Amino acid sequence: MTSAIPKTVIIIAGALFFCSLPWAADYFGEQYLISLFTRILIYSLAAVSLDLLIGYGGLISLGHAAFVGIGAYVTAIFFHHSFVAEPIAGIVAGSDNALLVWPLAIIISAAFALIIGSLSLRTSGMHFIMITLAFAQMLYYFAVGLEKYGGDDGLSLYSRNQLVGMDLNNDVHFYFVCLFFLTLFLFISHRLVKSRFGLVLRGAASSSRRIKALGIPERRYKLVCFVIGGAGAGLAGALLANQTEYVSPGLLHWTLSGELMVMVLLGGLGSLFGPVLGATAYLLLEETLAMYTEHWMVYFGPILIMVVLFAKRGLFGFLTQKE
Amino acid sequence: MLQVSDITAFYGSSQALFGVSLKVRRDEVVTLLGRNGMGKTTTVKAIMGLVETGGGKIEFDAKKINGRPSYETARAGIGLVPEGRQIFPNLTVKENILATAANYRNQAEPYSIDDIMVIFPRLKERLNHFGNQLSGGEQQMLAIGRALMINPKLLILDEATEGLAPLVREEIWRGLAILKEKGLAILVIDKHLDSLFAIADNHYIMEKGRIVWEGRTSSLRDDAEIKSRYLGV
Amino acid sequence: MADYILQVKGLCKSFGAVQASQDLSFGIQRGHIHALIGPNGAGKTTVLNLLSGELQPDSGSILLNSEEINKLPVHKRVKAGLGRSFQITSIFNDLSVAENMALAILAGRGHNFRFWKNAMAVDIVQHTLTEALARVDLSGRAEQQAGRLSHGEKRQLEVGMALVGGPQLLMLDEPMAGQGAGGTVELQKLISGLKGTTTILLVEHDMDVVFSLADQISVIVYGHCIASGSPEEIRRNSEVQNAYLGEH
Amino acid sequence: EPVKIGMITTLSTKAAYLGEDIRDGFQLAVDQEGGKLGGVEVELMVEDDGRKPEKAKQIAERYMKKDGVKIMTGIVFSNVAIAVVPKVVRDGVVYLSANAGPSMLAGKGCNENYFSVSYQNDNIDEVVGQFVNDSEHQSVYLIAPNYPAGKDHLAGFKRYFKKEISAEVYTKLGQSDYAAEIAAIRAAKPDAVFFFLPGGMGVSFIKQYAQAGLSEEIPLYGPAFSFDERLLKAVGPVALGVKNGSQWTHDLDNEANKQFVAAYEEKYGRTPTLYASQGYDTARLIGSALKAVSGKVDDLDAFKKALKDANFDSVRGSFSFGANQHPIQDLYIREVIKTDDGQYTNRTIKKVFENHVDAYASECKM
Amino acid sequence: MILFIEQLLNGLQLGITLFLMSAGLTLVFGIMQVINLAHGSFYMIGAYVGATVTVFTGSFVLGVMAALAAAGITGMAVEILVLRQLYDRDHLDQVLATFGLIFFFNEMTRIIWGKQPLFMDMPVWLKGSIELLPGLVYPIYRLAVIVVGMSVALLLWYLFSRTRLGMQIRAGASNRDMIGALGVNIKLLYTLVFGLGTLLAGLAGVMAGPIFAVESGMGESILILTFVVIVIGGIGSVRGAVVGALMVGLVDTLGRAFLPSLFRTFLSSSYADSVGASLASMSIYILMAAVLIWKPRGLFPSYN
Ligand SMILES: Nc1ncnc2c1ncn2[C@@H]1O[C@H](COP(=O)(O)OP(=O)(O)OP(=O)(O)O)[C@@H](O)[C@H]1O
Ligand SMILES: Nc1ncnc2c1ncn2[C@@H]1O[C@H](COP(=O)(O)OP(=O)(O)OP(=O)(O)O)[C@@H](O)[C@H]1O
Ligand SMILES: [Mg+2]
Ligand SMILES: [Mg+2]
Repeated sequence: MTSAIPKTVIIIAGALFFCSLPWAADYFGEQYLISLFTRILIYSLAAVSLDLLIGYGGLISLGHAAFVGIGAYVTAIFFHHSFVAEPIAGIVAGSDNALLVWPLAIIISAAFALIIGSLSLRTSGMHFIMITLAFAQMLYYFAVGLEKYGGDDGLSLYSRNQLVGMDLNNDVHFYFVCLFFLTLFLFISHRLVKSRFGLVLRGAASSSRRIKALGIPERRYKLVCFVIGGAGAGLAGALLANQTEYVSPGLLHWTLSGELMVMVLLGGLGSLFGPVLGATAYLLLEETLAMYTEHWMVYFGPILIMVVLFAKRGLFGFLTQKE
Repeated sequence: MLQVSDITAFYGSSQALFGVSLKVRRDEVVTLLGRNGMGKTTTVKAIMGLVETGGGKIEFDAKKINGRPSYETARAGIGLVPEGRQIFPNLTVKENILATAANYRNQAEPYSIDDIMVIFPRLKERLNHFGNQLSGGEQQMLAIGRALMINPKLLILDEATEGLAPLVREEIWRGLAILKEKGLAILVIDKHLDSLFAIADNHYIMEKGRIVWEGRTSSLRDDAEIKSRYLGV
Repeated sequence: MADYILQVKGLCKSFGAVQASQDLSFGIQRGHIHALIGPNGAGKTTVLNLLSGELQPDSGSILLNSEEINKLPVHKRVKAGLGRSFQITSIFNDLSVAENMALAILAGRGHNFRFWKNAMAVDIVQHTLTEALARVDLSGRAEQQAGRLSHGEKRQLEVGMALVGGPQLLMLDEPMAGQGAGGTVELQKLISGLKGTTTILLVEHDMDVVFSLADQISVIVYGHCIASGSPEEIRRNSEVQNAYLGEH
Repeated sequence: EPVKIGMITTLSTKAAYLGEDIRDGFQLAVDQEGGKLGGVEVELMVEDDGRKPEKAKQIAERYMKKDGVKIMTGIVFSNVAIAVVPKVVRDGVVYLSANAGPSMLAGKGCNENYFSVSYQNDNIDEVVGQFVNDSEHQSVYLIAPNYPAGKDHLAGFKRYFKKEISAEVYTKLGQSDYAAEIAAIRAAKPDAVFFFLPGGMGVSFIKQYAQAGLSEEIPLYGPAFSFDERLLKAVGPVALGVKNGSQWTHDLDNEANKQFVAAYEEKYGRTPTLYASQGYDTARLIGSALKAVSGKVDDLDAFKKALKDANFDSVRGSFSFGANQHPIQDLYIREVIKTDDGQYTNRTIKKVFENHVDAYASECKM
Repeated sequence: MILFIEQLLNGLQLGITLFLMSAGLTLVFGIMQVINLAHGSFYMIGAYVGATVTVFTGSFVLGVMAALAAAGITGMAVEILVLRQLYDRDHLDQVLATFGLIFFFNEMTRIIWGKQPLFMDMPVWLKGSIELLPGLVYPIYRLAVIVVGMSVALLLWYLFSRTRLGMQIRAGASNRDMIGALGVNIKLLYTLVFGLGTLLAGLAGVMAGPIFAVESGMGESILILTFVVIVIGGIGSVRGAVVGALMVGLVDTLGRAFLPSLFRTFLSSSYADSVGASLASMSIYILMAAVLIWKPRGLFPSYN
């Protein structure tokens, strides 16, 4: 096990890489990398929030995209209404102020997570996977039929949100905003999983029988975890809507949930930093392979399989040689 | 019949066995003793091919069996009652008994499900219950019955009396004595020393993955020093 | 009159055709070690499950400190003072041994919606963890993932976690099982050290342990309580000898 | 320095063949000139968007920032176009649509930098609407997936069909079993059925419709999307005789077309589809403009003006741009036939509209 | 009334078709407890190979046989090369690996067969319709699908509940080591059973060929539906899968057939159409969520 790299080294290297990326991109004249990596940061955020559920809460959700989608749609709908200057449902004024809309996106995603979570947590295991999928698909079809907001065609934003002291339309500014939120969420999650709450959560994931016998109402803890995960995904959704300046029901589709799950697994389940690595590897591979060949999937699929076969705990586990 | 020579075994990167050797002869009852976590079960798993052996050799009926898949070992005639019961929770009692039943070596009088019911009448009342609906002791009975149903030549009992009521336990010891008479070789891991002394011929004591003592019943029974040093009694 | 911490009246539970508890009534005096013995499948674990709330009785009532707890869910009963260990080991396989123990220590102490401070750094954990592990001889295994312990070590942890919670009434389901010959002796000492401070309901097949520890013994056969009394009374009871003890 | 052309198209997913045909059509034009268009050296970059709007956006971003692409084309689907086009045209890229023609980009959202070389989506339905309106059928049963494009296409049909609508049914996007809908059609006894079910949905529907024995009783009509030559291969004989609307057929009698069809068949060994024709036309249009500005695309206004002149021989025959930079073109009704060598294809049976202008042109303020 | 009966029949038939598709998954996912997201790929392989061979030889029967062989053999190869290494790992590793397989197989079919859908026709002897009731004609092929589906259901039920093989498979799902230590060659058994599962997927694919579009990616649309079916019915239960499939078929068909008109009675017509259609699209998911909230382990949990 000579090639093991200490966890902190990887994390510091990652942090340095992400912090210096805009300058590096500038230096090499590859500005488009900034927007690519912004996307990577946002997907990382979503993947980390999913890792909180799967890797720590044992809550294998195949409906996580729903919360990304909700966050994105909240942002887009508020933007749309402020753009056409028409109050939402005739009551609430639209807005393009990030300080207002993003918290709202988080809160509304969290609220949906609360509802979906409290119903879904009656089940467990495979059934939990499927019931979360069911709720996400319902929202997907709802969005497809949402004529007012473009249905399947989606909704364009024409510009990013306003954030005081920042010009989000400037890709570098926006990049650092996303990096900030990812770092913040990672830090919060990191504390969270080590805390008493986190310990209970991991315990509940491991043996729900014992956790109950210790006098802990596990479902409440899992629900809170589900809501926190939903909130993180909601934030990712809000950022994603800004990044692409476009939202569509595709954001709620199970394939995105599946992709997020694959990013988590690829990076390493239950490692928080792993999913960042997973999202980065996934999106970079997808991007670069497609540049070289139209048949990129023929290579992409087997690469994923190789990672499963040869890296026991995902890429992060592979690097740190954690068993 | 069974000869284990100098085997090592690892769990990932941590070594669990450091050169273990032992022998079990025909119609002999041999015990493997030691405190918790010393490597008894690992030795058994190595014999069964459930953990890979790093070095050394395991022979059964003069044929090398390490490196072979566990089903071949079982078919060659080793029956295992694993620790912690490990019955199949999603099969009924009857299915648990029948699923793997076989007479691989065409023995004259193979066990039938009725024989098992005679040994453990309790199970008869539970035939259509799922494994995980049984009480702990019932599961233990099932695990023993299941192992007998493959008609082994060597029976390995890893804490097979755990959770059994005193009467049943006595029954099992008596049963083992009879099996031994019939020519079955038996390797037992158990904590009830007095009962073991009554039927066993040879003993091995393990500590930290090594055999640290071996000898006949007579010498162990009276050696308070060994018993207290390695077994804590 | 004796001070009963727990009273059970007319408890019945059946699984389909199997009558696992039939009109069970008994009481446990505060500070006693009360043993529950009986043949395999007699319904002992079922009684613990009914008391702890994992199973709902078909009829009958359970009084803890003279209050009915029939309707309470598992976790509320724990708050009310019940703690238990399991016959079929039920530890947190994915957590380290130390984390298992820490969780057991923290569980009973205040709520756990604390999101910031490292759980292992909480004062009470710092103070008690080392001793709690030492008590069940797992000090050297603190960092091991619990799922990778040997069977006996898991059993040690199983019992250790039940002991650390500090319940009023501790229910132990075959604590000696899997402990090994030496471990049994140690654990027996440990339990007898709790005598007087913690009330214990002990289910056990090791009769040496039962007769040396118990203040009171109830014998269950086919869901019925066929005898209840002091160890001496039980030892002499011929019905018990036939059904359970044999020549013991 | 060759002029870079960035093609974002769909080469994976179920719809992969659409992008493939657009690309192949386009590539044919480039190859015919030996790597040039309008005498100007071009570099065609092609990338798969996987039918995902955000991925398409990512590619567009890279084309612009990394490769300095000024001309883009290729998007197959309207929703992808809506996500990508407004942004790239704002950033000074000229986008020429070789397929998707969503109403949003034809009307209020029209842009100087955006040209549709294919059609406005509704065109293909309007022509069928007019044709059925002129026929003996009194009532029509409408069916489309439940998403905006589905509604748009039915709206296009209804714009010119003024008789009785027997029912308007919206199905699940991606549905494959149509037994329930077909039973309902049988019970409703309309004179004809008009359906917009692109891709595999259409294949399943037509097959099942025929299997239920309805194709002899109630004739089907639809836009060209379910009747291109590659889908027809999959549908087989059950599509025979079905009439559908299009702006192009391989049998259109003009020199450019004859030459194109022959060259395409020669090069790729298959009959071109309308997507291929659109890709080809797009390339030729670009070529004509490049020629006009002698390859100087930096003078964007001149280049756009040259594009708008549409000074090229379209395989469709007459072709010009309207005020909203969408085609003014003829629209036809075709019929599915089987050729002597056993292939299924279309034959033009009627020109329904001449120099048709789309319905959104008036909303465009440019 | 006839229309209602016909829609009911359509629902049942869709249900059986779904069962046919879920049958292999019941085997692999429900009983072997292997999460195989690439199940749909074998469905697709069945359809592609079936279509190709049918067109080439002109014989539907040969097509079916080739499809079964192709799906079964590919399945076994995948089991040996990939899944076998993953049984004693986290279940989720199977998700990642089989997700990779989807990419691979989808693109492979496009490379081999081209990007457009394939043609597949039904044999002449299954063409046409018969009149079940006066005014109720029904395509013969669909009746054939019902028959095949029912037979597969019976076969599976028999295999799992009545044979030792079935017991061994279930036992292997709960404890691989132990079943091996009791003398069962579980590796081989699992390879064979996995092959049987993918073979059934291939059967479903080739049966679907003449009625649905044969196209790359056709497996994924059906995959989710079949998961829904199995989960509603209760993982591991063949009976559950049948009931689940019928429920999904009925709810989906009746929802599509009658919801919009139901809504039209109290909503404006265009609004009713879109609300009705949206709800109809969601109906099976609503059904699944409702069933799971009511019975968290599905309708027929296999054991508790
Ligand atoms: N969930 C269940 N479903 C059906 N039967 C059950 C269930 N749980 C227990 N039983 C049956 O109830 C009876 C009593 O079981 P219990 O576990 O209480 O026995 P026990 O006295 O603890 O036995 P042991 O000493 O073997 O652990 C047994 O016969 C068992 O098969
Ligand atoms: N799956 C595993 N992964 C890692 N280490 C393991 C695993 N199983 C056992 N070990 C370790 O190997 C050593 C030997 O374990 P083994 O199960 O052989 O002990 P044992 O003598 O049977 O003990 P017991 O009496 O407790 O059953 C122990 O230190 C244990 O922690
Ligand atoms: Mg052991
Ligand atoms: Mg018990």
